[in-house]
Amino acid sequence: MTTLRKIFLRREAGIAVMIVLFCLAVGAVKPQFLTLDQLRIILLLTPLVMIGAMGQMLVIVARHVDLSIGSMLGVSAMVSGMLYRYDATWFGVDMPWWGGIPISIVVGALLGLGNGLLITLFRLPAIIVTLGTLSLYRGLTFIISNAKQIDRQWIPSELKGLAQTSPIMGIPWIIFIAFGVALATYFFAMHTRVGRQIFALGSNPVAAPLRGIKVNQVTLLVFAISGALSGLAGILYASRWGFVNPSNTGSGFEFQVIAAVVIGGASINGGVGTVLGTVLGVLLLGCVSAALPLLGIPGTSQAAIYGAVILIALVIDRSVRQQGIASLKRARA
Amino acid sequence: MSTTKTAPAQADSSPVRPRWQTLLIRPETMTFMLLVVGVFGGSVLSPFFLDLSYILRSFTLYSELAIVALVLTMVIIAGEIDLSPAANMALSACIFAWAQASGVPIPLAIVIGLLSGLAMGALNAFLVIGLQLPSIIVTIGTLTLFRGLAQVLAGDKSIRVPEWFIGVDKIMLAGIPLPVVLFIVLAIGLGIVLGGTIFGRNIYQIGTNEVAARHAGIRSARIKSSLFLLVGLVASVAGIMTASRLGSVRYDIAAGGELQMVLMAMLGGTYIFGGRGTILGTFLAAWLLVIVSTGMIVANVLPAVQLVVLGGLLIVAIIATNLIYSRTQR
Amino acid sequence: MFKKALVLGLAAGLAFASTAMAQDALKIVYIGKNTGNPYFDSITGGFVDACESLGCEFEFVAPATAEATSQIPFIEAQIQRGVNVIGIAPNSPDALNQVLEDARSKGILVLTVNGDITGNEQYRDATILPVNFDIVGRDQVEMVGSLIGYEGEIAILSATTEAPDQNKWIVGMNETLKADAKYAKMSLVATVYGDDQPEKSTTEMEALLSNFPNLKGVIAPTTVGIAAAAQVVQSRGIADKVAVTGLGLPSEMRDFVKDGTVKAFQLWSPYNEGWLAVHFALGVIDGSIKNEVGSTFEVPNLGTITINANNSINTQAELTTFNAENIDEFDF
Amino acid sequence: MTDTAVAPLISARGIGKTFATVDVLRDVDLDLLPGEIHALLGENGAGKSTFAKILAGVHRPTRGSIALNGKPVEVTSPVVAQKLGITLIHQEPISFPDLSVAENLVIGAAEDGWFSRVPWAEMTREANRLMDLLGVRIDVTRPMRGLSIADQQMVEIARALASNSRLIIMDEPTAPLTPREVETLFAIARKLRDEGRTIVFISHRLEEVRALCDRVTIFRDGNKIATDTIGNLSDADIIRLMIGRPVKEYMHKTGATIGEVALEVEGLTLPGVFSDISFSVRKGEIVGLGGLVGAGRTDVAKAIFGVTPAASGTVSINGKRVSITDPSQAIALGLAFVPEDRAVAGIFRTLSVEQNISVAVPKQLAPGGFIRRAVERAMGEDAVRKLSIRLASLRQPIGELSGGNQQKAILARWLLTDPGVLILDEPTRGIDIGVKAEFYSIIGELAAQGRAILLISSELPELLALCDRVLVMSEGRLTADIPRSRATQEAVMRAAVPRRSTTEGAAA
Repeated sequence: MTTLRKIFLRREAGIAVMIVLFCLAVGAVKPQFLTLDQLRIILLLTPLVMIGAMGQMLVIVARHVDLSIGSMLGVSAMVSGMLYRYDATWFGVDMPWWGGIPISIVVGALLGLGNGLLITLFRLPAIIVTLGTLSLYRGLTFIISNAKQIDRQWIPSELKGLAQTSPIMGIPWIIFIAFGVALATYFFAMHTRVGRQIFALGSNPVAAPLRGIKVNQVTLLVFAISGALSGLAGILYASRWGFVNPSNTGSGFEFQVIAAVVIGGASINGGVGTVLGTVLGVLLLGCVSAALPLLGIPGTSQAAIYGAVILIALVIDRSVRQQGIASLKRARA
Repeated sequence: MSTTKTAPAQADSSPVRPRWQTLLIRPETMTFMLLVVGVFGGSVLSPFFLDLSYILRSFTLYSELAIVALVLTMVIIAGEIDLSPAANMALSACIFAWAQASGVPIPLAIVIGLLSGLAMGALNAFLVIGLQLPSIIVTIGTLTLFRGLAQVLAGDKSIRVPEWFIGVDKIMLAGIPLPVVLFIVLAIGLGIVLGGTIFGRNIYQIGTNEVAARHAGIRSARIKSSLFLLVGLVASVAGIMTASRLGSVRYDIAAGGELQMVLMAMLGGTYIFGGRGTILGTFLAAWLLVIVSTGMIVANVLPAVQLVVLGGLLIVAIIATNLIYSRTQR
Repeated sequence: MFKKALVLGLAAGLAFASTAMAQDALKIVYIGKNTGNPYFDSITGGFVDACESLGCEFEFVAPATAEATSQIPFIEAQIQRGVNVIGIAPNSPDALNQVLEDARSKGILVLTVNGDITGNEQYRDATILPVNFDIVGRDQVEMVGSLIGYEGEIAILSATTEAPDQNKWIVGMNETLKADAKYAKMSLVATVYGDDQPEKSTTEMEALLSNFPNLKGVIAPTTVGIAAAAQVVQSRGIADKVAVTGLGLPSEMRDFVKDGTVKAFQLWSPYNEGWLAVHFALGVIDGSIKNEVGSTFEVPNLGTITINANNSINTQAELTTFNAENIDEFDF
Repeated sequence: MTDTAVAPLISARGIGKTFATVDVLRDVDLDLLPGEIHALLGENGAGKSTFAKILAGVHRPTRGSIALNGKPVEVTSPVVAQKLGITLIHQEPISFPDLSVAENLVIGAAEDGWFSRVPWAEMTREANRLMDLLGVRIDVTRPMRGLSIADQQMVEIARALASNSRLIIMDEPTAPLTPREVETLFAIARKLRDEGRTIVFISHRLEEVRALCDRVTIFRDGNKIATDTIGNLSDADIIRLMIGRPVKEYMHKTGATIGEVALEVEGLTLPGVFSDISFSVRKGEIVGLGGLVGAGRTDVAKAIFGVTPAASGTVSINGKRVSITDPSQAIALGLAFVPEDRAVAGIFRTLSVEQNISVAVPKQLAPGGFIRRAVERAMGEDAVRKLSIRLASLRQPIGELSGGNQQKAILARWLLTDPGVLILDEPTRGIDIGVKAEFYSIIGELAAQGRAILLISSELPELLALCDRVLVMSEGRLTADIPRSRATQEAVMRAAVPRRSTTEGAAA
């Protein structure tokens, strides 16, 4: 009866096994890969991608895709960076160090809302709209910054501290934030009405309006969330790397994130995706990224690996679906 | 059960639009008008802009992308999309350059480059048609893969090509650079194929209604596969032309070219959901894009503004195209 | 703004029509690697000030991204605009050859500024580099040696594997380490490449620390690399164990120097590159400077400058060292 | 149950529906009482489903009004219907395959806010309770995907219960159910009735209707013919009322000589869809293929034509065994197929009429590889003249034509291929009466020209008037092969209705 369920369970278990095997294999060559210190390094590689992946997972579950996340990350980081740079005041008070966090989230949400509006108002395919805004928002980053980088000295040290100081066990705040976002996404996706409606919408877009799901509003929300999380990733980029550059900040982010999400088992046909799978997908990519330099493999192979991984995940996704259809046919026959 | 699935149809007496009106309300007309505005705007922005030889020279910089965009137009009309050809250009150029650098004679290296482009097209075709995966996400994957493989192959270095092989863009035919001539010739050729042959006609029919096309005996899988193969092949030609123009090859040539190619097709009025579009439209749109880009560059407009204009144009183009089609045809 | 552009354009057009009148209408353009690169702000400053004092028109343009070919349409456009001098920080040592040749055939003076097209020098008139790149490797080894007491394992965190300048310096470092007995107790254990990306540079730095637990010093001869390395050291709190140095921007390194993560690092004055480039270009055009190896000329604030082999010109003899005492004097 | 003193739950007055130019429902008045099970009966296309869909908000009525408990209501969408307490259970249920069964019961139904918690435990408990009530064992935490149609339907019924609907419309719910499941369903239906709910039950199975329902309403040709208590009507009465219209004297083909076997099918099987189908069609012969919707007729046609090839079995054309895996091969062998769903599988909506006509004959159209516009125009003009297609211009998008003229264009497309075997799947669906008659004479002429014709139709009079033989399919199997002389509506109906529920007394 529950073969499909088992397959999906296997999917997550499968990634976990892959992670373990990968780590053991690398550890056999380089024993230092299996240390707690290395775990810290891997974790520190993942927070931005993990936050972005949570938004992208919801978008993919809703049967869309958002290519503009890297540029939204750039704009929202830059807006906060400019406010830090020019000592903005909030209602007469100097902007506090944490001020960039809500600002970036709001900026990201607005940009995401822009995507959502174009998609729902004009019934355009998300991929083309976000390909356009990928370029458009990147241009905005240059314009608001006048093509100037926000240097380290302008980023408040408390903010940078999020990536360095730790509340517990030497694990920096930023990692807790990322896992917090994952946890929140889990609760949102699994335990709120609208969260479930996103899955319903992606699972059967034709049936969704018949069941009273407000398709446009849900779609807008999904893209706004994707934007808001990109915004959060943006301010954390400033925290992690200590600068915001109009050209580099966030560029190529979308490919890492999409790779992580599809490895994590989210189906491009909508309706399927789990937070746990996505987290594991992010961690697997993190392990690969951390292992490459340790093994002395040139970093130039990273993009090829991501590309291959996306395609393999697509093919696996399809064969899982084929099995599902086959079992459905058997049930009918 | 009953007639519920039958879509409402118009009364028989629905008036036919006058010919001039159908001609005027076409996306290509919009593109052409934008082109005129672009030329005018460019010459106002900078006195150095309005110079035919400069525009032709600038066009050579975009000609490789424009050539691929012509074939991409056919793919989009057939209801699919391919985002990977820019990465394909880079990989096949790298394979070509790497082959000749490791001692393979140039003609053979060219063949190797073309075959690799064909193989990349075949991979896309296999995934999209063989495995029935959505082309949009497949080609995001292959785009990353091809670009990544190019990076593995070439690393961060440039691979030089021999001196005599350099300069395809310097060869002039009647004062027009060879890449531009190729673009024009290919546009005419593909325009005839698309507009005048059964193959072209079938592409529209598949893009309009693939189920009906299959029922009418059109081998849609075969036609779509051949289009992906053609894109792959033409992308490798474009990649090798780029190598000749630059004199060297790097993994990042034509980076971001997929946006420009899609933009050319969309600006030319190709309908993103398939079934509509013309080679003429893409032809005009390629010129429009060159005019707009070089107009801005020669006027020293911030590159940022150029990014905004390109992204904005893409969105405006699809909105306008959708509106035009929904207005004039059902 | 539209109007202004129009007027400017017209003015430029008129000026173009009367090039014979020359000097006060000379147009200089500097093409950076990409926009948003803080390094070029400083170079541009030198260009702007020099043009103001000497009376020429200056503009800075750059593509949005630093791919090998992204500068080509910009060079084409400048040829079309009829500028007199193109200064460029090339994104590729060879992809620009064809278009630079076009520019020179139109009588435009082509200078590479802050980076050269190594191996293709015939496609530019001269190169303006901050220092003699032959000494960079030597100075950097001395710098890290002084920080670690001339004893222990060191590593290099560079930009990309093919970055020509960095590779030249790395060759210099290796030669210095081998040749000079002073450094006999220092061993270079690894050279890794962070591709000038913060993420990659960070993972490479972390891998260095994992692979070589006894590492004493790291040289990062690239601004992105040194900042990433410093950040890793800072967050691990191991500044007393691993010394990070290299080439960095004061604006990016200020915090690390002040909190002791980085004791000292080096660079040069990018500003002077722009300043020198304008003086040299105008001199060559009006004939007061002969663009020949061995000839010399005077530049205000910089003194006597010599044209070295390969038509290479340097703004300063030695690298500038930045440390806690002097870092606040520099604002770039 | 028919106590007139009871105020009706639903009062429909003057309900009419027009699709395009075709009236599919005319001026229907009907009261549904609380606490009754009300059967809607009629042939395919009689209007009963359309009426049900209007009640459920799937369609908006063109004319007429609906009152709920005496108050006029606008049922503008299925969501509104649900809120009003009306649930339609489709035969093939609409669901969210990736969500759990329990979620499918309630998704979209809750009124509270977007961000309110989903009460999983409570939801599961409630879902289990409903499943227990229905007597089905479905793990409510498993995803919908992979459930059998029968189970999915049970979930749908549970959903109606979950939303506490007062009117539950079941559109042929029993077709995919086993006898035990049917019994369970009936028990549930009776229970719901006794709770005071109203059940509308659409079915072809008279014995089921008799076993379950209190009143019946019979539809024919878009009109309500009669409403009465079931006890007042014999089976024979009901069948007479359903088909009561005198068979029109359609023009039958003249002078066709029936020749050799043109199409022969042996043991054609596609697991889960149809099995062991064998029949033949001779030159000049019109063979009807009747049966209920979903019996597998269209699937057999698609298998013969190579759209979805069968898993086993053979097809022979003119005595030669052939293997057809793609429609292009079928066309080359002289087959033609006018598909059932014109919009999906027939027309290229936005392309010109000309192009739609010439699409199947590329070699005639472009002998040298290039399309000859003049040839194409001639083809179009010829078709317009021969089939009297009404249009403004051959260059106009075919989507602008009426359904009948679109269908003529499709027929014209196939006539250009000069097919030896013509498969017509519901060729007159959604077409005006007048145009229908034209089609009938065309079909007769085609047979007279010596073509073999396989005519799939749900309209009994059409089959009876046109065909030399009528094959009948039921649940994926061929159940009858009735020669013209013995073909009656009753005979066809009896073979079409699934065997286990045919009643001996059904014949009139």
